[in-house]
Amino acid sequence: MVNLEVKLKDLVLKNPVMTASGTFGFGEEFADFIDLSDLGGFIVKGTTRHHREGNPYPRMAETASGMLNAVGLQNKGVENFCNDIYPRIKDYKTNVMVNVSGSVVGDYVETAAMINELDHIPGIELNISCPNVKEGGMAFGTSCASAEEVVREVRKVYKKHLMVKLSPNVTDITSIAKAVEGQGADSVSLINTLLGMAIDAETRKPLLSTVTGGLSGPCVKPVALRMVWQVAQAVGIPVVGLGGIMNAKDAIEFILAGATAIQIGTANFIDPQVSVKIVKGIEDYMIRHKVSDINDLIGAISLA
Amino acid sequence: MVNLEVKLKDLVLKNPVMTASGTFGFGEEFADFIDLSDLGGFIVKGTTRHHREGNPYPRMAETASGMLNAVGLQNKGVENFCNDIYPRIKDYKTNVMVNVSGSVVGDYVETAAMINELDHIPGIELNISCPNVKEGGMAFGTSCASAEEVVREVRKVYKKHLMVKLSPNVTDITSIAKAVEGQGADSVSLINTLLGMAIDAETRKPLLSTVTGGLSGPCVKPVALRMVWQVAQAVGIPVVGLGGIMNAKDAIEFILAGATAIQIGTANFIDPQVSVKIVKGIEDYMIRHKVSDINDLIGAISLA
Amino acid sequence: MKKLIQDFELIKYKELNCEHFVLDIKAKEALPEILPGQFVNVKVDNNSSVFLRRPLSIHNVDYERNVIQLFVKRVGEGTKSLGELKIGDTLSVVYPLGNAFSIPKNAKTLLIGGGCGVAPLLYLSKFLHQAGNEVTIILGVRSAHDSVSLEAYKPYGRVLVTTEDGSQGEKGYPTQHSVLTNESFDYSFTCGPEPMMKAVAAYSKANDVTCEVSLENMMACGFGACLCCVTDTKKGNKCVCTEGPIFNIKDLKW
Amino acid sequence: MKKLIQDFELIKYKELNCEHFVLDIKAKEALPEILPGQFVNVKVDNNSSVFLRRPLSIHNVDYERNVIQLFVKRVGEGTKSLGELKIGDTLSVVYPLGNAFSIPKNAKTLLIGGGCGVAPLLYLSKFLHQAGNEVTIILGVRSAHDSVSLEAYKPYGRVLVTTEDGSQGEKGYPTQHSVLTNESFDYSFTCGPEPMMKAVAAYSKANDVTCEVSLENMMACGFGACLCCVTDTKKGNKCVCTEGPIFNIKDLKW
Ligand SMILES: Cc1cc2nc3c(=O)[nH]c(=O)nc-3n(C[C@H](O)[C@H](O)[C@H](O)COP(=O)(O)OP(=O)(O)OC[C@H]3O[C@@H](n4cnc5c(N)ncnc54)[C@H](O)[C@@H]3O)c2cc1C
Ligand SMILES: Cc1cc2nc3c(=O)[nH]c(=O)nc-3n(C[C@H](O)[C@H](O)[C@H](O)COP(=O)(O)OP(=O)(O)OC[C@H]3O[C@@H](n4cnc5c(N)ncnc54)[C@H](O)[C@@H]3O)c2cc1C
Ligand SMILES: Cc1cc2nc3c(=O)[nH]c(=O)nc-3n(C[C@H](O)[C@H](O)[C@H](O)COP(=O)(O)O)c2cc1C
Ligand SMILES: Cc1cc2nc3c(=O)[nH]c(=O)nc-3n(C[C@H](O)[C@H](O)[C@H](O)COP(=O)(O)O)c2cc1C
Ligand code: FES
Ligand code: FES
Repeated sequence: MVNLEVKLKDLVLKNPVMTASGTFGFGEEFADFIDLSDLGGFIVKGTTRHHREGNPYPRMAETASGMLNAVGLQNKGVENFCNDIYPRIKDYKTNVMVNVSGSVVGDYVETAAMINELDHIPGIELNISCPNVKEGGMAFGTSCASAEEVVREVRKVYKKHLMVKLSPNVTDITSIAKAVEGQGADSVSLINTLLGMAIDAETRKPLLSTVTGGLSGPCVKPVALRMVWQVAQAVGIPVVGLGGIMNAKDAIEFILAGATAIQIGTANFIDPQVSVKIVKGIEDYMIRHKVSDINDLIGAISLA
Repeated sequence: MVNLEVKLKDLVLKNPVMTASGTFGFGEEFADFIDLSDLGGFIVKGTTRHHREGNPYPRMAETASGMLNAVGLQNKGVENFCNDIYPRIKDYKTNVMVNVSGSVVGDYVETAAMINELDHIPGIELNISCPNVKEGGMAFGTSCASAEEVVREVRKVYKKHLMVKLSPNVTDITSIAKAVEGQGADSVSLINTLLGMAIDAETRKPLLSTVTGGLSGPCVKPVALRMVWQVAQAVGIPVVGLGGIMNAKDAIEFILAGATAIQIGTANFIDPQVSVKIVKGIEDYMIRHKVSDINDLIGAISLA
Repeated sequence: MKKLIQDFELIKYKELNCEHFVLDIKAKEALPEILPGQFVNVKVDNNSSVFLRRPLSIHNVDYERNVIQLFVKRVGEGTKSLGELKIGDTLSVVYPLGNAFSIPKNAKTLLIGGGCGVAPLLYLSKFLHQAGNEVTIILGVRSAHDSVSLEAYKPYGRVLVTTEDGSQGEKGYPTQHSVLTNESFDYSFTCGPEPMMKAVAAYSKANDVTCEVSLENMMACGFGACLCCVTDTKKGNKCVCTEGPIFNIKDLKW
Repeated sequence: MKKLIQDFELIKYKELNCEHFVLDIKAKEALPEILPGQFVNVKVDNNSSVFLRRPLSIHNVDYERNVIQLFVKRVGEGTKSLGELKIGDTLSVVYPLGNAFSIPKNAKTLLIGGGCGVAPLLYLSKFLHQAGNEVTIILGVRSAHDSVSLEAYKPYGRVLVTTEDGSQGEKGYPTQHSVLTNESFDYSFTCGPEPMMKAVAAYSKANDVTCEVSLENMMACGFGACLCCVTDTKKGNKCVCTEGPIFNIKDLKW
């Protein structure tokens, strides 16, 4: 038997495979397809202080090996999460984390504080990188000063695992990673979506109601992998890698580049069972390559 | 008959279709496949002050809907270009431009000055965005101050059309575009490649000798289109759009987003005739949509 | 209803006209319960420019043979490539997705379909017929040449046709058919181009007919995970893939 | 030589063993002159994860029927999908690419191929034979089961086989064949796995045999436009697609 268990600081994952926020609903949507307890963890939809209707239709466009989305953090707000959703999902035998978003620092702080009270939520993922909201969102993740501020304030009220999700739409992602590490982040996850756009040549209209949106899927994988590799070398906290992972081979590449855990996003839409297939595929890879502990693969890229 | 002629300031292109540096050799490589005079123009390989061997093998990796390259500006230097290559290609009946690269400002200036003397070269494309060289290259294109410096110095010695090629690996590409416009650039072209990486999970080795390399092809199109749209709104000089254009539909999208001309890069490898097919396809589109002048399509995205 | 992901085998391909074709796909296992109005989300493996699955209504179900029928209109790369599959090819299918049409009892029901909007109406007419309803189906097409497979509907009700060029049935759009003025109905069900559905909705409102429509939308997942497919309703944004695709027009802002 | 981009039709598919297959592809027009060692660059349309063309050596040419033969080894998605093409399918081909093997006259020539490295050697042996050379061909495979199409070579020379398990011909690698010690040659030509080619090069150097090898490399364009495919030679970086794929070992750093 191979060991798949990894640790994000004190947070134990039975295996390195998590699913990405906004692509996995509240987990329940996948309960028909997989046993959620087979996952290392999953991250629920972006949750904000108050109810948000999200952006108008159309919110999605297909692109070469990927998609653009402009959902815009549609959610019923953190109170609804705590009262209605949490009771339904709290007993899944895996790490259920909440993706926390906001447009002002106070919102992040209040949301995080409320989630801090939920016993069965071992951590939050602070989303300072959403490209689909007018105010805040990505702006926090594109300058060190604002990234520092929001992490510092949230850290004051949030006592459990604080993962910070970074934006790829920056000149130097390592400086942002170091900035949030400096304010007490327990781990960083990357990448969120790349800012992109699509136009329908026939109608001359943008394909998204918001004109620009977030690009995800295998098309972004080379950029994601590069950033994970750069950040893993720059920070001391664990790195969670994502962006275009479609299969176990992709997942292994992120781990070799330095990711302690990985997240599956867009791939869930195409194959709702892909996350558990990837757990199995990583195990097969380890057996084939005679690696008994997954931790031996983390950052094990061979640069000789 | 529809009018396909566009102008980049004083530079007249018989149609908006150019081919991108590094993907079109010196044009000659395509002479078997197409009549080069059917193009609006083409941009020869990155040329530097001195001979460069480029990076070691392997230099290329395929990715989802794209490729990574790490050629690293292999070229015989500007003197060789002026003496050996220029005489062979100067009489093509199209705009032959030279992509000028360097690692220090002085190299850019000397190279530009030498090309300034070549009568049949109506312009240069200043490459401040190459991710594949250790010193200089992309670094110039990722901060306003260094972008300004190199453009200012080159502008002093280069009297013809000065196009500046921007890097997409930045937080805010509009600020760089405005900076180079301020120093006298006649046009900007974007995007150069996104910095990416690929690993072979089986061998654990990076697929490129340089570990990271430049991502191109349809996978980058949504990012390129977004940046072209942003820059076209931010600057007054013409914008030349590129990144993942594979067909006339893609080309039209860039024009609608605000590009006065477009460049075809990676697509040339898959179909060496694609550039002239795109000229024809744009014409067909205009006839079908009853647009008599291509200039009416520039920036004509409908945001209502 | 439990959703499944399964491989189906293409066992029959029928070209209807230059635009439409019907695929018969067969599962290895017994099919789960499938309701009229539900859809499948299929993976297109034979085209490199198609990334996401493609949603298609369930046109008919044959429980005995484990066969689902899909009625497809070629509109872009994905649907074109589905039409190029060979018999024996495998198709990955996520299903059954979405809610269903309501099935009244012993009522006068009107089904109006245009273009590939006829897709869910065949299976629906079967259910309506079984529940003892009087079923009238109006299928609108461009010309006689496009009106196809009418026979399939006949066991379940009266089939009327409108053609834009008058080459078969009445001339005009399906919503202009004389039966709408000459008779009265309790329920209407429609699927097809939005302008047509809106015309059916307007007619239904004016005549106090309960009306359900099948909406389309850009979908990434098809089962409620991505929130990409919302439509703006009187109760806020609703997911077309889970809270639809069938909507009662009283909930829409139409 | 003028390069072309043309559509070919797949007219024959022959499975050789679980790893290798041969494709016969036919052009509508007359073929241009093609030299031994040159290659084609084919587009793989039936697989969404393949973006670039795939380079393949020209295995044989039939000018009368406008047919080119390709000998392919399944290694990844692209070659796998080429093996799934159906008769009648279209293949876009850029060709003829690269330089060619030298053709000496009236000399003793030795051809050594391993795995899919045999691909260019059939067409080469034809040319060598026609130029009056004495031709010896050693094909190295894993076991008898993999040794295929030997008949094709026989009209042009003596065919020897080595198998790793000794199930046919001599046991061992092709570079261990006894003919290398028992006879002497003027020219050697080789294609296959790099370790094998290096062994042939070492043998050739030691015995003063002029040696040419066919190199592989990652290629984006195949015709000199991208500079992705360089190999490090004594004269600096050379493009394998235009200055190769055939190199005289005296120019390599081997
Ligand atoms: C619940 C549901 C049921 C459907 N049932 C059927 C059916 O039974 N038969 C059938 O032929 N079609 C049906 N459709 C529509 C079908 O899904 C689209 O035609 C198909 O996805 C287009 O894919 P493509 O690759 O061929 O075209 P693309 O190249 O993706 O698109 C071509 C054009 O169609 C538009 N388009 C693409 N997908 C959709 C969509 N989902 N909604 C609205 N516009 C779209 C695009 O914007 C573009 O303008 C249904 C859609 C939904 C949401
Ligand atoms: C000039 C030339 C002639 C060739 N002739 C033949 C031939 O006649 N028959 C034949 O079967 N093959 C030939 N090859 C090799 C063939 O091009 C590759 O096997 C093929 O491109 C692999 O594609 P794939 O999609 O199947 O594998 P991929 O999934 O792309 O790759 C599978 C593995 O093969 C490696 N690989 C892929 N392409 C190349 C390449 N071009 N060079 C070296 N390694 C590579 C990859 O790194 C990877 O490890 C030739 C290559 C060149 C450059
Ligand atoms: C439809 C959709 C919705 C998303 N919503 C969120 C979100 O609410 N919060 C967040 O941090 N990331 C969100 N993301 C980003 C993903 O979590 C992930 O970072 C990104 O898609 C890259 O990974 P992938 O290529 O594997 O999908 C969303 C992505 C998609 C496609
Ligand atoms: C193999 C290769 C070599 C390139 N060399 C150069 C170069 O020398 N100078 C330059 O400015 N851009 C170079 N580029 C970038 C392209 O010109 C272009 O900006 C980029 O590939 C995006 O366009 P595309 O997606 O259409 O290829 C190169 C790209 C490739 C793929
Ligand atoms: S398509 Fe994903 S929620 Fe409806
Ligand atoms: S493959 Fe492009 S130069 Fe050789």
